[in-house]
Amino acid sequence: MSLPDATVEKPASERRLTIAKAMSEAIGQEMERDSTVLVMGEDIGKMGGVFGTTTGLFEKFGKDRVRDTPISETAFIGAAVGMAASGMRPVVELMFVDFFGVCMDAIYNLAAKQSYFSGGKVSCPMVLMTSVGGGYGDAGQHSQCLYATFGHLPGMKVVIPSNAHDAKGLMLSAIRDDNPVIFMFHKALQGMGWLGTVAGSINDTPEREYCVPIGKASVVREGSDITIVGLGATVHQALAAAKKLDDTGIDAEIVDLRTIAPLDRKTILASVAKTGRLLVVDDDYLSFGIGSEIIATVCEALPAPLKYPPQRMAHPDIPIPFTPVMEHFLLPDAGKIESRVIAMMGEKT
Amino acid sequence: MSLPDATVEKPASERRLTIAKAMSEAIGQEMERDSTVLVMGEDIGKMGGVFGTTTGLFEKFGKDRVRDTPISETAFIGAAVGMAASGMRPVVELMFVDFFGVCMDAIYNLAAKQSYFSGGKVSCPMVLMTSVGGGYGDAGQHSQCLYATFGHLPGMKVVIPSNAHDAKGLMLSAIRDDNPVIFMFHKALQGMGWLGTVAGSINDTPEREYCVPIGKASVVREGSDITIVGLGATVHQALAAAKKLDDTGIDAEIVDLRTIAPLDRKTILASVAKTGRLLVVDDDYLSFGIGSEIIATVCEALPAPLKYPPQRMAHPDIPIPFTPVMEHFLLPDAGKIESRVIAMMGEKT
Amino acid sequence: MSSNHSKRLWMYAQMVKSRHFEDMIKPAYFEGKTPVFNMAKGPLPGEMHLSDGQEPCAVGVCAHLRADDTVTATHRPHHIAIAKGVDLNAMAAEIFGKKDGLAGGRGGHMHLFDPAVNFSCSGIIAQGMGPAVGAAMAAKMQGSDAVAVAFLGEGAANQGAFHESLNLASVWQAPVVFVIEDNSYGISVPKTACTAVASNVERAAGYAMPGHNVRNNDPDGVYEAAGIAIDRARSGSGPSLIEIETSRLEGHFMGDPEGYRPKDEVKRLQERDPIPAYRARLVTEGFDQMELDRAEREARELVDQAFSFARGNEYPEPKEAFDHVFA
Amino acid sequence: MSSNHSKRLWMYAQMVKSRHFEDMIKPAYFEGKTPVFNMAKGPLPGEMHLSDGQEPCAVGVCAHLRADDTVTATHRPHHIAIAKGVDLNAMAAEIFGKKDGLAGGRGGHMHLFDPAVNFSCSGIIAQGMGPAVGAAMAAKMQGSDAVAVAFLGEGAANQGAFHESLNLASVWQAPVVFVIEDNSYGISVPKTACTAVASNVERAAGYAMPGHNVRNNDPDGVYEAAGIAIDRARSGSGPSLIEIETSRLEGHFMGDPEGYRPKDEVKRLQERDPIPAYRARLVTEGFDQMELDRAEREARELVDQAFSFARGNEYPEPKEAFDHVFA
Ligand SMILES: Cc1ncc(C[n+]2csc(CCOP(=O)(O)OP(=O)(O)O)c2C)c(N)n1
Ligand SMILES: Cc1ncc(C[n+]2csc(CCOP(=O)(O)OP(=O)(O)O)c2C)c(N)n1
Ligand SMILES: [Mg+2]
Ligand SMILES: [Mg+2]
Repeated sequence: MSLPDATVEKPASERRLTIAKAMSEAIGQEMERDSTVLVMGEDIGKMGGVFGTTTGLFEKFGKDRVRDTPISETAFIGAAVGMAASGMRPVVELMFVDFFGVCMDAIYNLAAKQSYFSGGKVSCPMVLMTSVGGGYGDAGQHSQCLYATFGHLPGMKVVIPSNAHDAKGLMLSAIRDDNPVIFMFHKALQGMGWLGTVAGSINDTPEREYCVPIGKASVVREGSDITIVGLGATVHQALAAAKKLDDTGIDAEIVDLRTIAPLDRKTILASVAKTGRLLVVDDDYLSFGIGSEIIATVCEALPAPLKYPPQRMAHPDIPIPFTPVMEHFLLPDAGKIESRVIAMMGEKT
Repeated sequence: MSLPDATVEKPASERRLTIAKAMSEAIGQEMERDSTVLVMGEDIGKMGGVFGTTTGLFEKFGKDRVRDTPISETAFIGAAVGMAASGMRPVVELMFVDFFGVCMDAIYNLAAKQSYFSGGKVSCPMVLMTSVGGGYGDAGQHSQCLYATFGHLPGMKVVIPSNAHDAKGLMLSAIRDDNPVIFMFHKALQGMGWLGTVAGSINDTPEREYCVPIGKASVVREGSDITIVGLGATVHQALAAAKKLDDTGIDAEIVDLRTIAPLDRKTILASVAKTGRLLVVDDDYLSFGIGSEIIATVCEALPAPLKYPPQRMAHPDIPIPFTPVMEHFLLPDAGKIESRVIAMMGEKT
Repeated sequence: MSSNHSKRLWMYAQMVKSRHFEDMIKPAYFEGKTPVFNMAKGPLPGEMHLSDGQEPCAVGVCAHLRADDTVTATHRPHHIAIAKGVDLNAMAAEIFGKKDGLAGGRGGHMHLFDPAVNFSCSGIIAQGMGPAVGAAMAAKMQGSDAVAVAFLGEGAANQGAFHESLNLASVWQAPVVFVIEDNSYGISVPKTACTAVASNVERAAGYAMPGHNVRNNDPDGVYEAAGIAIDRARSGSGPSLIEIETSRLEGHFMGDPEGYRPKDEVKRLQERDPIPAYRARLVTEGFDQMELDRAEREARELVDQAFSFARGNEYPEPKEAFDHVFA
Repeated sequence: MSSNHSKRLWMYAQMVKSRHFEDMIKPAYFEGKTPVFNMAKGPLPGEMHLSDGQEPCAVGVCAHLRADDTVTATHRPHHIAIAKGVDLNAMAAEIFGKKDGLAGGRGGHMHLFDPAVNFSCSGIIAQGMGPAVGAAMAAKMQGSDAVAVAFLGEGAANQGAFHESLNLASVWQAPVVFVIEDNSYGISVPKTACTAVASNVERAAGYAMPGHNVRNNDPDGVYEAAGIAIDRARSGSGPSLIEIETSRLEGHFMGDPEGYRPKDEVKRLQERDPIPAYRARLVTEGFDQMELDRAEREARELVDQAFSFARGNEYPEPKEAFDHVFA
């Protein structure tokens, strides 16, 4: 459980994978290493997962360890909890996070509390992987992120990779973790051809086993003028914005959260203490969201006032509309981040 | 729909009710006034609701309009959505909010999005009333608040009364509202003898119909030194703390949120602008919670820095333990608020 | 049945209309998505679930329904919406995300609401069933003899909502009919791999309601079973379950490579395409070819008009996204 | 059955033990809660669901189980926990919220976990069913012949998890048995008012599994049906459903005024209290009174010791609340 964090080493060679491939590779490697690991979910067998998370595993490990399920999320996620209590390490897929409403009890009242209710005597080593995010016209029941919904409820860890390298390392960490880990992968980054893919999410991903630690954010760009905190898709938007801002002499630091529970408050605080400005960008609903928590964390803790009031950009508190003219109007993007940052460099408070 | 807000008038006479009685009176009055109103839920018929929310209604309106349901929350809350789309105004009870995990889809993906998905052509006038809160030793699956869980998801209004007067007025507003309203009543305030009841929640509640507007917070105590924002049970803890603080010369202003969606940011901002200090107290989980949202709201918007960093007090991010020595250690109370406020009056930032 | 000339003609015309609607979607969906298929692009972004092959389910049931009867449909809703009489122009415009779409573009293909004919659908499996029970109860409480019908797939019959809704409907004697479109697949998973019983009608007894199985994707068979069930509901005798053996002629969604289907299966199913089969039967049973041609032509024209309307219609203003969150 | 002397003696003793456990809880529960009943007060705060009358369900099933077999129970778990062999001292201490409780006081009466005998329970209706299927599958995948049993109430049989879990268990041929304790009530709602069928075993066919109905709250009847079902599971032949007609001799929870029950119902049920009835049967069938007395005495002593232990045990340190959130 204590393999080196590959993010701190120089990669040996370029081996560019998509997040989908990185996930299925990580699961496959763990299944090979540990016979208690298995995968379950809808269409994860022959089909390899609607989002490619289990490609090739059925052929390799067979139907007992790669189990297609009925459309019965309450039962099969509940079953995963029972398996996890009985010596197995299930990896379960909830196809879209938007479906959490039919099965949340098994997640937050059973899986997340098993360790606590048993005084640490029964653990719940399971991974729930689920797709998040919109931007491709799938409308209001298939485009949500719901990061904060999961972050708010105790007893589970919640990870959100922004690239293949981290996806593989976080998946290994998640499978080896003795706790329920919610692994949220963003459809815009997944590398399924048919969904388009942000190029930056496809990156060098070593073949060997390595863990990216859960609970550690990553400063993906150093800068001195403002801290932009993002996660999943918005990391890439922030990076694109930072490039443009660089031309105008604004030097943005970008923090990729990677995990929202436990939240790496230390890395955020250190960055904001340095830059004096904070913009949080996410594509979940605004209120009671990622931005709220990070702004509160910073404002509670930092002794000196910021150079500009902390800001957040998120999907507004409305259902996600289908029509692309509305959907893209509402979602954050590089251009919006750029102009918001420029505004934040003006008049200090 | 535009009855006067009774909070602004002087009550005509003292008529002290519990929240339970206020709720059942409000529902009964609406049922009498409007034949499309009906109530459904587990044990809300002959039993009058486990928490007394429908006492007397079965006897008065009969089994067609006061419907006991099977333990099938997905079906009967879904049915309420269908009724609401078809000219009825159902009031539905989810016995404990902790059970949301078995039926959230019907709430957040159906009820909350019906207006939006239909471009405003189909509304969803329903009330979901549900009990929240702990402090009485009912352990981790029967003591949660989950305020932020509901506040985070768009398309529903969320109200949390702290006293009988507001409970009645908010229930009338909720039933008359053409949107789904989540009505969260706190067990510690409910006025069921067997649960104990904070005395302050039992207050003058006029017999006549009146609405307390949804989306308006109430300044329940004016003060100049610090703003304490609370909701439900913590309002009373804050009031008790304020009384003690008064003796030491600290004058606390207390805002009772009453509604968290839509959130009355204006009232909060006005109060904090005046006092220069902010403490948010709630009994939901801390992270991505009420405190986060309110602190972020204030820090984003207020030009001058506060006199002391904004603070929050909430249930920590752990499951709610059964044993009273732990449970009471974790929950906010008047004493803890008092000492936190005293600390916040010290060294300014 | 054979005496019911106008109903059968209507059913045939609606099947043709529905199929033509899907046939119009196909090229439009791929516009802007080539050469590399990217679901996010083109005039019809997002998932698209076509109903080719399942038209008998829609027409045989809706032939019995009035505008004040409620229908809740699924992620695969077009055929049902059309048979229920949803405004075709507004429906096409909605799918294109346009201003005069049913919801001004907010809902899209999985969220079609038309209160004029009490139609709605949802993308969450089996979650339209509770609302159908509610709509049925609303009618009952209002003293109307309107009924409600919930459509679902055979995959959805393994979702908890199925069980809860059937039980609730039975306990409350709700005037509702549950219609399973059994196309043998839930995305890639065959029914046999995920359902404990061979036929979902075996489950009806567990809710003390009648179950009807309709074989061979037969519109007349659907019409007959639905007639019994809807009469039962309308007369206050309670709910029923209908299972229709139908076929999915396309992928689960457009772009689905269908690696999970036996190679020749689609071809075999296409040979039993219910629309030419029904036409052949009607002709055999004495329908005038010209009458059928005319009905076909009219159906197609309406669809063509709807697509012209949708394409010509403007996009809404982006900021209108903020409207209608609340009523 | 009558030949199986030691099993029957064991069953009788466990029933007595369970009942005595509840009898010890009763006065303790009301300590500090009088004169005005307030659930928050006293050494046993919160809801308390007693199992008086339902002991036959627990003992008849658990008589067939080994420590490595898994049981998931409900909000009404004591009788099952005791019959499954949960550590009695630690269980009592947990219910009192003490340091050496099963979970150091974190769980309480609705959350009893004892991995030594693979027992757990949950306060959410029917939500232990999925985990039981999972535990059964874990055993199967590990090549063990261990089985799992999920207990539930008859009210829980209308929850979606029931349907999904039975179907999943059947599709996967999981070595699991589902046991319905049919005490006719879900809190105040009679089974007849919320269940579409007279007997939940009528639902077993919908999952292609055998269903057994046990009448008259009969421990031997439970033993027999459970034997068939558990043998079937252990031998790899798949899941079963058992429904036991039992009786709830107390309120839903302690303090329940039970205004919804016919006045004389409890009295009638008490007259058929399964514990004296079973003793009488055993005596009639030749058991030695002294042997029974001794078994009773021993059972009671263990309970008394457990309560002494629990009362004498310290409370945990408040700050230990932060431990074990994560493994
Ligand atoms: C609760 C839930 N789980 C999973 C999905 C993803 N999903 C969409 S369609 C589908 C298959 C549905 O199969 P079936 O009910 O047979 O309908 P069909 O697609 O064959 O028309 C699945 C699993 C969903 N939308 N909702
Ligand atoms: C999902 C869910 N809904 C409602 C409840 C509240 N509740 C607790 S016990 C109970 C009745 C259960 O009845 P039954 O299953 O027959 O068990 P019994 O109490 O009779 O043992 C209810 C409704 C719950 N705990 N979980
Ligand atoms: Mg299907
Ligand atoms: Mg019961």
